[in-house]
Amino acid sequence: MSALLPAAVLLPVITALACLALPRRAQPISGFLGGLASAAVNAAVVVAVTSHGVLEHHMAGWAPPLGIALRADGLAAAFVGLTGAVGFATLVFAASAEATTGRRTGFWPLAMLTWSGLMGIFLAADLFNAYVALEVLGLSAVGMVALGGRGAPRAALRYLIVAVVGSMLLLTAIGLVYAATSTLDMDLAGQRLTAEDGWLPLVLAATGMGLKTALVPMHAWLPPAHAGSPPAVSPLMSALVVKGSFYLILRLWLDVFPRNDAVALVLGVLGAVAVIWGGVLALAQRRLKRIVAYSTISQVGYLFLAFPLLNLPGHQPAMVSAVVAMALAHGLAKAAMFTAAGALMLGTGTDHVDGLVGAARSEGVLTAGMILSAVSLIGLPMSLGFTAKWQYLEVALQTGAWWIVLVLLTGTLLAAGYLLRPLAALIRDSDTHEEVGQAEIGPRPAAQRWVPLALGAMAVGAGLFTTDLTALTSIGWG
Amino acid sequence: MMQQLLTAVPLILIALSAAPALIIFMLPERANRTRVTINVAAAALKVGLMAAMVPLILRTDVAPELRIPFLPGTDLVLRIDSLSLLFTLLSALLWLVTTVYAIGYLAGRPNQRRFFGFFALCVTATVGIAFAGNLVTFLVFYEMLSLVTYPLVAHYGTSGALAAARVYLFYALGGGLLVLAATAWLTIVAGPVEFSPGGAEAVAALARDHPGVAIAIFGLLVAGFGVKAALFPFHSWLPRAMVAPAPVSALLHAVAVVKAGAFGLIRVIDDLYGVELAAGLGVLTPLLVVACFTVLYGSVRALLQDDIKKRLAYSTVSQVSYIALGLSMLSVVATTGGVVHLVHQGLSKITLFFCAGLVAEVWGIKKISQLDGLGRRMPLTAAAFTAGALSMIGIPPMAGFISKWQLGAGALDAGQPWVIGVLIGSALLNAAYFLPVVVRMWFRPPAEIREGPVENRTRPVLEAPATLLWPAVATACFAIAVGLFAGLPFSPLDVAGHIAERVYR
Amino acid sequence: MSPETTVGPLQLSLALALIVTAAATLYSRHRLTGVVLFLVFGVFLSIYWGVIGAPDVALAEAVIGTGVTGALFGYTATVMPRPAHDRRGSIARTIAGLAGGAGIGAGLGYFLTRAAAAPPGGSGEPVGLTGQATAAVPATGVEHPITGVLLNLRSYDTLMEMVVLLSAATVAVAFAPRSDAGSSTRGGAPASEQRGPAAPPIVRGFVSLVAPVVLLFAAWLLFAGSTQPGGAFQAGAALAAVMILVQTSGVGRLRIGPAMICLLLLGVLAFIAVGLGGLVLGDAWLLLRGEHAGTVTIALECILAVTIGASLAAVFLASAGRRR
Amino acid sequence: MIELSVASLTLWTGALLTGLALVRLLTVEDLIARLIALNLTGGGTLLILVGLAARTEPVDPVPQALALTGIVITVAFTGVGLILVRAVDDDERPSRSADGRAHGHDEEANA
Repeated sequence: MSALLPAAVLLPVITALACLALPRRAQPISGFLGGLASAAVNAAVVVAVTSHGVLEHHMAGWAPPLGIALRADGLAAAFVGLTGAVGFATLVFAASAEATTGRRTGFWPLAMLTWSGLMGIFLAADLFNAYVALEVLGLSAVGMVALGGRGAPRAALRYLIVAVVGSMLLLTAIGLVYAATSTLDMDLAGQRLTAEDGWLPLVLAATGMGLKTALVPMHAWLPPAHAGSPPAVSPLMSALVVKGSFYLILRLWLDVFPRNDAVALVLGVLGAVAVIWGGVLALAQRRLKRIVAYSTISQVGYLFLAFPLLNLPGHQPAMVSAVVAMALAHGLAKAAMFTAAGALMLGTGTDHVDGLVGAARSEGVLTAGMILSAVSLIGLPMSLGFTAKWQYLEVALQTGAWWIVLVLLTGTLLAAGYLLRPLAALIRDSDTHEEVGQAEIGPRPAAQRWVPLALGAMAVGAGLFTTDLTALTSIGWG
Repeated sequence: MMQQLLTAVPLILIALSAAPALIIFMLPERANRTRVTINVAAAALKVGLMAAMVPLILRTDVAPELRIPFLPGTDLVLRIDSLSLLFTLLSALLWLVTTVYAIGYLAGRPNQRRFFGFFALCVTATVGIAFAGNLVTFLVFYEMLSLVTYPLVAHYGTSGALAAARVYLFYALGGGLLVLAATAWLTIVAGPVEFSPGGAEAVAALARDHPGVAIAIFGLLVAGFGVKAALFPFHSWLPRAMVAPAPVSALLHAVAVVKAGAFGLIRVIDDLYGVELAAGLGVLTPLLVVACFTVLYGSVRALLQDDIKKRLAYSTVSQVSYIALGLSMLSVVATTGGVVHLVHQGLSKITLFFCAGLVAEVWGIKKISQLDGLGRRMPLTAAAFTAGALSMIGIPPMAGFISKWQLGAGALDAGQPWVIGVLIGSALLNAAYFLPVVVRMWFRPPAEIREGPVENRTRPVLEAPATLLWPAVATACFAIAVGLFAGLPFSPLDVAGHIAERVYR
Repeated sequence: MSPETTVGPLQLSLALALIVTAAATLYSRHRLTGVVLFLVFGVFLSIYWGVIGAPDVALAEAVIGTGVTGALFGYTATVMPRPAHDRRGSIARTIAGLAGGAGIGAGLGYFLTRAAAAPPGGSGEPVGLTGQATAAVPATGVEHPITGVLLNLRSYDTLMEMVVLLSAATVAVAFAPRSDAGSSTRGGAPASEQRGPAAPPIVRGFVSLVAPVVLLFAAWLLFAGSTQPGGAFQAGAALAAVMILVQTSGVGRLRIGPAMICLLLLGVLAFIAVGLGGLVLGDAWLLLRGEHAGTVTIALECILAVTIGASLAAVFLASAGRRR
Repeated sequence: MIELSVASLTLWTGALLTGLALVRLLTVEDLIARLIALNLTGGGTLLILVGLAARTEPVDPVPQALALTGIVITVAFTGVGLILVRAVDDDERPSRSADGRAHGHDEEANA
């Protein structure tokens, strides 16, 4: 059963190899089939974890600390499930038209390599192996961003530099942990690492991963990269790639590094600033994809806002399920919003908000997808975003962290603010005496209309399965 | 077997209003005929089913309940008790009537699919609010109502409509956030709390241990629901939202949205805290003061408006506060008055909005000054408007009189005679802004009105298209009937009395 | 590098040389001087690795870190000789930059040495996994511990590292000069123009003389890897060096065609096949024990070397190939 | 001679190198100079890694393997970086020579 884990990492690589060998016309078919198989393996991993508990596979038969182990507990299974769902949906969207994958060939192999990198991170139980998987993710993500339009290579280069500096900080932290505990396995390192040895690697790793997850002071690189990349790449970037580095710092925080109140507070405060500042910046944007990109910065703020609450031992299990619910909700909803934005951009030729006026009339299904994803991003009831915010609120109120409650509420209003602008434009009828002309949208292929709706519906529907998600997340610990 | 059937009933009723919405969204824009049949059939079926439930619920006191696991620790609870029955019956009946009215009103206009789809979703939310068994479920449908009514308010798509809709959405979301914070706080300090007549013990225990927290939570809840109930500081979205089409103003701002806020207040005061406990905590008197102020303030602002719909909107602001007024007095009679006013105000106000829509649609009249001599041109509409206005003022035997009488008696019973002064004052103000309109309609020579946008309509043998006229007349008759036959069993007054007794068990 | 061996004059001077050349490279005026100084820095770094007792890393730094990277930088800098349009870089800015850099470096160094000084758990047991690793190496069918670790104990790391290279190669294929992109059929610069001006005869002669020698050296590096420093990565990089020499000197002409793409795929495919074999025969992915472990490892190294060479050459062609 | 073990000398050199290169990386405009600074940071980090982790007489093979992997990954990133530098240059070069609106173009490129 545990042999599933390496398969989950290597199957996307095999698909990437197949796509690389085929000419551009044939790549969508092989990519789609490979994506389907990988999604099936992901689902199998999730089912296996729910039924058998923690899975562990010793690569090459060597047990840690010498060899490398792959481990899947509840936390990892949740993210594996997210990657399966969002990854497969985005590949279906990408298969709908060649225009969605940028003007150069190379989307399909790079997308599958990104998928493999993500699996490598989520299932890693070895520190250095997580670093190498992070590099796989980083490099293929840079490659995908570079496939975009005119400004894309420059944005990709900036992203590359950020990715490398972040990874080097992580590498230094890994060196320190190895020096202190002479092991690279996360659990063993966690048992042996003492508090006075642990603070420096924690600071370095947190800074590195904060950089790669675009935490506020280090967020400038994200909007050009996510908004500039092709329509099929943006959802992968915002929904999944950003989660890879966040997952890593969360895993290190829970398993390896001892409790540290100062770093927890700093991350929490930066998260709070990110929620507000990201929201304000998103309000100022006029282009749909940039609004959604800045919304990622704001939503990532929510994820880091959880660290001060994660730091309290009593509330850790509840808070972890809250963070996982928030990450999954953002993943599903953001993928829905970006695919819808991409489809609208391909239809109307522009992603300026005024260019979308009255699009709701001809593209009802697409508008419904955007509305559902907005419901989850804002955190309105029934959606997974709401139940995640509810769990945040509960722990924050129990521990008397009033500033977190305030940030959560203001964040909701800000999200409503910046998401209302594009939605209002969609509903607006321009046949009145308005100066802006009616947007005539070229006919969209079925996949481009139904994928955003499916993802949005999942983001809202998943709210009903919050108790199951909490049960899944607590497998293996907590 | 009976038990399974009963637990399924709430779900069936919600599905009955949600299913048409999904079907309508699937249908293409031009499928008018099928859309009309689906709407009317679903509405009629629902009214029938609710009517059948009435004796079952009231007599055997069984409360069908459905639990769905939702959040760790708290579930989604759908339960039908007598209060939810009253509110659902009202909304089902008025949904049927308004659907007929909307079909006539929007005939030949664009975006009907979107309108009727969200219209049905809005009613689903209202039914959900009525059946909610705990605060979390209530909040879920409360926020859904805010979201679903946004496209209805912004239906015409003009920049003015969008601006009004944006203001409405932010007020509603703000209210929702207050309720969210309060619910989370309450769940933590008092555990998952369910509505139970006369107040929940956990809340009573909380009020004993740390009253400060209980008061703070009460304040947040009342503020959150006060936004939709248009209590004084949070009322300004209501007049601005009059830019919506007439059926939207009629159903939403006379029945669904405003009543959701009032219904929330009833649940919090009667079924969560319990009136005695709330009085003990001393939170009722400030609410009473705010309610009284809103009653007077609404009436005064209504007096100054020349636009028909704006005047009706401010009248709604003041009338809904009657319900809050009734709730915040420690007496069975007052609570009955508050609860029954929920129904009476709904019936009367929807008649007035229908007439306003009729007048605007047939003669293009938007201002009160243009209403001279309407009696001669549109006798039935004028008669319906007069019935609604009299009920608002509270002249016997109309419905309004019954509820105001109850409130007056309740004020005496609760030992707060000054409230009667407020009631009389507001009755006079109501008369001041409604009677001139009635007088203008019946006793003034018809003013010559340049042919408004009406000339493209063939001069109907009746004064207005049937689908618009009969709903208005029907609701007017309901308002009269409810007033006349208030004494009968199963009348709204009787049901309200039944509810009030169980609150003071 | 045992704690007792104190720093001799050689290590100290090398360390100083490293810092000085690094500063010079960073704050050089023109791209070319920057690249050349970078090469000098690479040489010093390779020697330093060798001196402190890490021969494998020294070899890798020399061939990959300095050789191939140097070639990439060198060629790109010459193709785009636009001078670094930094503001003429007043002395004050340079000093400030150096001071800032040294300050941060010193702070980092202070904390790191403090963290490293405290022996773990205070107990006497040796730091790190040296004991366990050397004990386990015989079972891997390879004598040299580094190769044992790379291709058996932590072979999964190496597999993922090959995926990183594959990713780089995919980007290279995506950005290959139009006419070369094997899989895309769009027209582009005619093939002949690709060759570019032929290098002077002296260079062509030298290259055609040196190429086979370097190939031989690469093969030796590969096979030496099982007993002494060497291995697939160093051999692959040497292979790439040969390809780059052949391409730039005009002796042969390489392009990212179906043949090269096939080479790119081979390495990772073989590695996964070995992994699957380990699962089928043994009970864990990448399991490689028993008497034939050594031969399988060597065979795998050969394929890996070819793929690494092809990947680095592809990256060179995509970044340095003449476009217009 | 100052009493300094080889490991801590490696550590100090690595730390100084990383510090210098990081500051330059964040300040320099030219893309190739940035990639060079990136490489130097990589070298510095690997020095730190080996300096920290390898303090036994026969140098601990595991950190050496990690350093080797680090070098290969750095070259992969540098290669992709240079490909992108070339792509950026192609994007901006034709427009500059075509009608000289490179300036306007630059704003749009990094807007």
